[in-house]
Amino acid sequence: MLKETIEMKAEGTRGLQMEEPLIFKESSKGRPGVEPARPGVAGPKPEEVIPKRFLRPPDDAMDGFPEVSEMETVRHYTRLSQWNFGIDTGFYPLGSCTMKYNPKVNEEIARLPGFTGLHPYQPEGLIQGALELMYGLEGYLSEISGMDAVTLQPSAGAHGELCALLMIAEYFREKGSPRKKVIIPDTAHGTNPASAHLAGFKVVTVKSGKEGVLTASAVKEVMDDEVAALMLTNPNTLGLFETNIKEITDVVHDHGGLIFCDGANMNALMGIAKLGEMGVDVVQFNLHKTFSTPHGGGGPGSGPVGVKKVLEPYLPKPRIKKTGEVYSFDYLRPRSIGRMKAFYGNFSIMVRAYSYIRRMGGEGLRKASEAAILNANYIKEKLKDTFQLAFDDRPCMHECVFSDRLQQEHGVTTMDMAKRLIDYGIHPPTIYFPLVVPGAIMIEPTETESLETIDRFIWSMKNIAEEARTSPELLKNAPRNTKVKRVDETRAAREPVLRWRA
Amino acid sequence: MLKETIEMKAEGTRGLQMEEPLIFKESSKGRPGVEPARPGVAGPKPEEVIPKRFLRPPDDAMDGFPEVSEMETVRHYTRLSQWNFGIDTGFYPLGSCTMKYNPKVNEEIARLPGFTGLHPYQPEGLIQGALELMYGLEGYLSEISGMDAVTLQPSAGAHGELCALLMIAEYFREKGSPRKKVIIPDTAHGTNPASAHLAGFKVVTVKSGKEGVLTASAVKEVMDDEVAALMLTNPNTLGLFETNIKEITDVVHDHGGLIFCDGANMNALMGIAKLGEMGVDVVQFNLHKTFSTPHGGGGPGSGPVGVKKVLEPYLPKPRIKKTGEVYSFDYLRPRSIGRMKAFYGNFSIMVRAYSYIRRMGGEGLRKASEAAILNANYIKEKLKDTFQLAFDDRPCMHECVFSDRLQQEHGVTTMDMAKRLIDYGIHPPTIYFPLVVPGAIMIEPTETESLETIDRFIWSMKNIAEEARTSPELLKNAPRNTKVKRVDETRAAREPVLRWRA
Amino acid sequence: MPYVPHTDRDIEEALKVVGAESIEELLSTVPAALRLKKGLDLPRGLSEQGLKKALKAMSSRNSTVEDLSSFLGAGSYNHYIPSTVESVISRSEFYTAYTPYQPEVSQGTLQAIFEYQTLVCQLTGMDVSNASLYDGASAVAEAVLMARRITRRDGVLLSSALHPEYRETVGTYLKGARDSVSEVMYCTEAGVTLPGAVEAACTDDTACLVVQHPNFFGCIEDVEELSGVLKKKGVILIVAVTEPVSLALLNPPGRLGADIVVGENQSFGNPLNLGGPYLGFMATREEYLRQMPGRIVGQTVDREGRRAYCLTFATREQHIRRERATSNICTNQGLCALAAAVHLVSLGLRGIKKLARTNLSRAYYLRKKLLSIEGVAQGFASPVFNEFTIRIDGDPERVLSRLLEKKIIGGLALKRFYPELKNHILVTATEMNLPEDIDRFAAELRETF
Amino acid sequence: MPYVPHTDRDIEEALKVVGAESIEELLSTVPAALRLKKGLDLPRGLSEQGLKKALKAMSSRNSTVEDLSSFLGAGSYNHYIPSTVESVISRSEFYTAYTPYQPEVSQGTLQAIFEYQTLVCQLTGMDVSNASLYDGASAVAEAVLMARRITRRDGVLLSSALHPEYRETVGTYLKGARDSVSEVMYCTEAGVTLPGAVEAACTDDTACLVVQHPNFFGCIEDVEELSGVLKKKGVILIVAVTEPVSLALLNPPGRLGADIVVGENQSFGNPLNLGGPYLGFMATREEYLRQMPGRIVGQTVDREGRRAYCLTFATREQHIRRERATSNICTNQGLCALAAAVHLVSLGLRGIKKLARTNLSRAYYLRKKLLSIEGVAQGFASPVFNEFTIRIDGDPERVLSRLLEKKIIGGLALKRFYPELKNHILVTATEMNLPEDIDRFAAELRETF
Ligand SMILES: Cc1ncc(COP(=O)(O)O)c(C=O)c1O
Ligand SMILES: Cc1ncc(COP(=O)(O)O)c(C=O)c1O
Repeated sequence: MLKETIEMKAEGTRGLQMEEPLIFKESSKGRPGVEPARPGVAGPKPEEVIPKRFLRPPDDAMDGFPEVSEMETVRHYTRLSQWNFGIDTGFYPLGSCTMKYNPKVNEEIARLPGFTGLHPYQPEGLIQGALELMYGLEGYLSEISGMDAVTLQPSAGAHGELCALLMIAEYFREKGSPRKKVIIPDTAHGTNPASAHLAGFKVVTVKSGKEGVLTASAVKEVMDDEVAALMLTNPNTLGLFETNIKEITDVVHDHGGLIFCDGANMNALMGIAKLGEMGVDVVQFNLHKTFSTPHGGGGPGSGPVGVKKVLEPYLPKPRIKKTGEVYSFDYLRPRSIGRMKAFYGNFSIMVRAYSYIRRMGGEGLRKASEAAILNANYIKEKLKDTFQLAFDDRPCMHECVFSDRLQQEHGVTTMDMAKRLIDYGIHPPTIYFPLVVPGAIMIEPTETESLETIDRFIWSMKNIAEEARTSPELLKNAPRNTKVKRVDETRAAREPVLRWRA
Repeated sequence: MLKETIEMKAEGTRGLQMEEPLIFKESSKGRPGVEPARPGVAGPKPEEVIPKRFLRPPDDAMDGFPEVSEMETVRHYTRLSQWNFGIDTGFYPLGSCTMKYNPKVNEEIARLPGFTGLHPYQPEGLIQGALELMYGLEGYLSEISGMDAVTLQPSAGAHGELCALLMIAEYFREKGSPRKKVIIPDTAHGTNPASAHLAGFKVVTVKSGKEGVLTASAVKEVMDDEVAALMLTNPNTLGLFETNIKEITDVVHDHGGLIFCDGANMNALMGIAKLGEMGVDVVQFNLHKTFSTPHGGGGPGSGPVGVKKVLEPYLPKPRIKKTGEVYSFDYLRPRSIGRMKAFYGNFSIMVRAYSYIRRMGGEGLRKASEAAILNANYIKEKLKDTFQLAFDDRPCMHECVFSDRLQQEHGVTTMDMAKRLIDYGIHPPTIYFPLVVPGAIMIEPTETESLETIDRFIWSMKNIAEEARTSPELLKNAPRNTKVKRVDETRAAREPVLRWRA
Repeated sequence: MPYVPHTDRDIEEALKVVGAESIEELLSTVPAALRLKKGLDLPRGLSEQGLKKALKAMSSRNSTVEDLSSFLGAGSYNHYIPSTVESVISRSEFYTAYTPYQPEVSQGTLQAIFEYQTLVCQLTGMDVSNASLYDGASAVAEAVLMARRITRRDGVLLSSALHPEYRETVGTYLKGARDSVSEVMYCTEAGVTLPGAVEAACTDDTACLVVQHPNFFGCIEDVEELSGVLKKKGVILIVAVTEPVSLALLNPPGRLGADIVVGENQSFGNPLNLGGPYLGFMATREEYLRQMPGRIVGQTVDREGRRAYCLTFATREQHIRRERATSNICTNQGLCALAAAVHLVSLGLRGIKKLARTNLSRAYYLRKKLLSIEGVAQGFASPVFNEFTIRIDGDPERVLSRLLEKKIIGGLALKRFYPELKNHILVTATEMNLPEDIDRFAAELRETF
Repeated sequence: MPYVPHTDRDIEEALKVVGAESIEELLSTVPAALRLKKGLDLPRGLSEQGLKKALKAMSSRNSTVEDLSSFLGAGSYNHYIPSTVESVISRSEFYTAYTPYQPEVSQGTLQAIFEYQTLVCQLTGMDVSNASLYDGASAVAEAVLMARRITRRDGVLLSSALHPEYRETVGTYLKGARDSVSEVMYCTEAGVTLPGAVEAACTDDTACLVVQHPNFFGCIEDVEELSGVLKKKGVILIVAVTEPVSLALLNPPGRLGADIVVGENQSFGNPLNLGGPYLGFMATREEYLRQMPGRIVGQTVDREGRRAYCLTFATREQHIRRERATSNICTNQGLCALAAAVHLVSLGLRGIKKLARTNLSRAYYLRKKLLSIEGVAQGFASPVFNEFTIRIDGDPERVLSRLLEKKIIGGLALKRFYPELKNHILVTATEMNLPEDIDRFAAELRETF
């Protein structure tokens, strides 16, 4: 009866965290799970209608497909969940990721049957509410960013980047003068060059200036008529507003190039400034950052793209059209780049973002950006004597970046400090990004955190800096209260075990 | 800015369990939560229509009523939840409580707007579905128990007991010969005598025999014409079927007395035997045990009462009536005891129980009882050489009871072993009940646990018995991985702190 | 079988262990004559999909307060429940746990109840609260029993403006002592309980008076004056509250001399659910603590001195004291109390006050609109919170069914409970009754005349 | 403001700390000319109650597949989702976490993905799987790019029985190399991709063939034979699966010679949601692992030797390799993959096979019923799984709108994507199409002629 696979150990719990094997190891032959409905019709058996060689053998165990009871399923995942840290668990200042509160009401709304139960090929007359929502969201995003038109199709930020670059490529191709290069600052997120490459461009890197921002002259140096676009991020990944943006976009436009802005950092700008007024031609939004939709442990997100008129013809199809009071899909878009995926995008994520915007209103969005900026500056101010600021001390936008320079003399790295922070009940910031800052510690508090929480974070960071001086082994051995101790990532790559095998 | 109340400690986590103060200590003056809708009408201010002396002073802080943000609320309760052990966390063999799997689908069904959004005073024509469900559930419970009629009104088991006893009292009063006494076995649950007392009866205790079950002769000894009823539990709290039940009920009936059965242990009987055929006149059901509705950390439950014809006139009102295809409430019940509460009972719990029965069907219910019995016997068999069985070794029904006799020689008690079990990731069984067993360990596995889980439990129990011999301090110091160590319950009663004060 | 994990092989192996040939053999202690010969006569089991479909269909044979425009209250209130509530109470660590008997693995439930108890004290202005009782009606019955224990007197006075079903419940609980219960008639003019009438009704054997506040007609009672009358006679004042949202606005009963404050907390966090599960609350003065029924959570420490919580004062309870317990209650309404606490915390101080003001504003706005209709007159003269009575020319049932045709539930005809109030309708407005719904109600009511 | 906890006092104190008079002052790095002078032109913020009401109203301006009787499939399938799924994915530890960059506090997500990867391998018969891609269409595009990297060839062959929107997506991804993509026409008789036609289309520069299985017409392709043809030419066989329920029944592509199996896993655990979020899956042979795009979770140990999981092979990814990465994907469809895994685990081996059989049975039953109607003929001759085509006398649009009047969505008129199939309708039946719905569909369709 006893399965050897069950580890019998006294240490069943760690806190209330249970040990839990792989689901495949909990399997028991013949054990029923949630059994589906019976056919209930006089239909054939598979063997009667499909040639045998197309079928799995009748008793095929599917390489050890699990067989567990409904309760075992629920317990398995409940226990797994308890090894995780989410926004609802505690402070999550993961820079660039905008880990703000995910409103519960949005989760309820996204689960309304009138939204979840829609097939993408239903006649348009049956999805007027959904189309209205999408049309409305496009309009709101246009207004927030100052762009002329928006597509909701891309599935995430990087997908939106790719979409934008494909449009840019098409724009030049259609003009009869295809361009080969894209300029990207060294501070850019990795998806930027990857997307550029995927869209067929050669990446030209431009260095950000000593102040942590791009200069028009640096851009001028690499700008030429081969350059299709400059991909910038504003505020950039150092949390700094690209002060010279107007001059920079002028340089690029003067050469007939276009400006793509990575909109992942829009949380700093809502109601404060519009990218469209800075010369940006195309931008992607991360609804799963700025607009409060949850990250889901790695998606799903949604990466709408906003464009100026000049790029509008190239937007993916279908577009959403309003004629009188009736909404419909418009497929007659001959200059469109086509589609980035099947159907229309991550609709249920749009529902959440739409709900968020409706709940906040214009004034609320501005207040959110303001509070996000205030929180980041507060952290910067209180930690700048303890940690080395990545760049000169100037007001930052929604996030701030430090390095581990001051701690390195004690043999302590950013990684150690990040792991130690876990022992304080706080999720580590983004680390080692942007790449231009050695040992970067990138802190984005977001507006939904109270000053009390932020004070606790500051206190923790200072304490850790002190520990780095006095007892660095505490940091080296961190984290110490988690389900597992520091994980051997090198071994994972060196001796790959990427699946369970029976 | 820093609140003194925030404890600054490096040990923010224990596993991923966060420290979390009382919500009142997280409060910050003026901080908005989830703000309700504005009046939106030209209605008056309170001061304009209500005399001032009836009102709180305008700036009344309500003795420190909390002021926290929405996210703080969510985090607070998320963290609290992580200090708890539920069925979804692990094995929960709490004897007498039938901690079986609470099906997720029932939770979904109970939350359907068509069930939650019904006002109790809506016209009956608007709640036909709900009435149909209640009527159906009454019928199912009658069939399962072999009773003639069922009321769904009582809120829990004890409420059902009280309801039953009030009916019994009324029955004798109406007959013109009120009776004063109720016989209760020494193994009975505490609610039995408490309910009897509340209904105005004097409790006469009868000892269960050496075999752990009642004998007709013992009952005969205390039975007389003053006795309104015998309250028995079948299977009783030792997990044993009251083998002599037929003879016992005959004795009571011969004196004109009635038989109440505590139906909390119905999980052993579904499809196996009907109380109605054993001479039982009235029984309460615990929907939150047998019928899979969750316990909610202490309710809500539901305690329907089933009766034989003789008691039917006394059932609480309203009853549910079906006339043709139309359902309605019947308030014209002149002999009814009245009502046990406002409205009709814990409807959303009934929805879950109804769903459970519909999902299982008659055959499923029997299989469930069979598996519950099999699991309990399996445990009894495998542990009987390690722990002292409470009574002679005979097949048990859905639970089995041991004592700590064999462990006491090492100075180890049931309490110690129960707490140690927590370190093994298992919820302790019911302990020190039934009172007739010194150091009772009452184990009810239920049918939803797999033999693998039960084997792990058995292994743990044996290991603990071994530890009791070899390293009793492990048990004395248990539990060691939980949020808090062993809690000082004596101090709680001696120096009562029953609320937070500003 | 759904939910039963046993494979045939499992059953075989287990039977081998217990030394039985069959499960039937394990049932040897059940006399053969009692063992069922045939299966239960129940509908065949459904797949999960089939079940959900069937129950959805059943639920759609109801019309909800969202499908309609409902102005019903009378002890069950339609309030907006913030989404935080569902997200908390659907955490299985909360809802699949038992009563927190093992404090080391129940600190979540325990701290939450401790906070709930505090919130109840803050609302009511009392010293201590229990963890919950079944509902408002049974809570009143328990309060009456408690008062009888405290005073060692028998007589129970109920204001007739106490919810009729609450009075009926008290009657049931006191079935064996029915002569000890009597009622104090409300003032037909003001719709409140008159101190004079109470004074007159008190005898030397009077244990307590129960008055609802705001009462069943929505009227605000003069708790302070009633308390003055009772104090002199050593009679316990029990204040019952069915609409606790009012407590954010009204001077709390604890500050006005109440000895026990009980009631229904459904308004916070708990949907209408056709009347249940709801949750009774009970709060009292420190001195009466040991007579209070129900679970109580206390703060203490663990072995290492950490703050910790556990159930306490168990010596009042059935599992220790058996027939000498203060009550038989065991399972109570834990999760409902959690829902109430989450709702209250979500609202916070500002929120709950705003909520109360919105309720009052809407109710008064509605009242004014209705009273401007010819054929509609004021029921009672006293100030109210969010419900009130109107008196109409003609049969309320007729008027209400006319309104129902327009998908409006216009309130509760009081003659159901008060034969003498044959033209009265009890009308409630909360934040869920939007201004446009209120206007439509008034317009349609006008039409019916 | 909703969700912003800052009180006025907080803002004051924070400004004092940062040494600014106002927030405006903090914005000094934003050139004045760029700072907005007036507020955003957006609707005024709503209370939570108001929001929910407004969005509920909006959602009710849609008709769902539950309100209607829908026989649509075509890459998006209406399956019953067990309640376990929602209960797991609504646990905030899962859904409010980021991509698991910090393995020590993400073991839950990581083990769940590791298990998901295994489940995908078990379904497809392949060696390794990634953690998810955006959707089936973009997964095919990624697979095509991967094949081009593996073979260092350019040519891409798409079966024209591959989902039209998938083909379009490939076209978009390969916009810059549009000449390298060509299509292999399906067999107009059998509705499948003919090995002969594939062989003829292959050139020395052909990198891969993409074939859908069952294909867009529901027909089962002969993967083994196609593989035989391609192996000889060193061409990568990409099998796309839009209805992975079929994989419980059909011999998995991995056993038939497929090199990459991609597709859409929406069928497991993810509602229709008007087309998203869904989740692309990708599985391949061990040897191609390093060319596979997307996140991959691997098993390893922690410092004390405990089993542990982490993201691995990051050197393929954008954040390390930047423009030399295998893909730009970052955020993928984590929670959708979790939902799929929970659904698969809930079904288990028996369950998934039963589910597949129920689908097939219902589809064939429906097909037989429809084909018995005069005016309805079989679209293609090949065996199918749960969808199939019919050819009707007359205009499909007219027939479908007649059915719609009866609240039936009878399928998808194929001329939308295949002008040559102007009388064809693609019809799907799953376990959600109950026998009585099927009978009604057939009866109503008969009526339209
Ligand atoms: C600055 C920046 N750009 C782009 C991305 C990519 O967005 P996504 O993960 O949604 O593809 C991210 C997300 O990490 C980001 O931080
Ligand atoms: C045997 C028995 N009887 C009665 C009860 C009381 O039921 P409830 O808690 O629902 O009031 C219980 C519950 O613990 C019990 O185990």
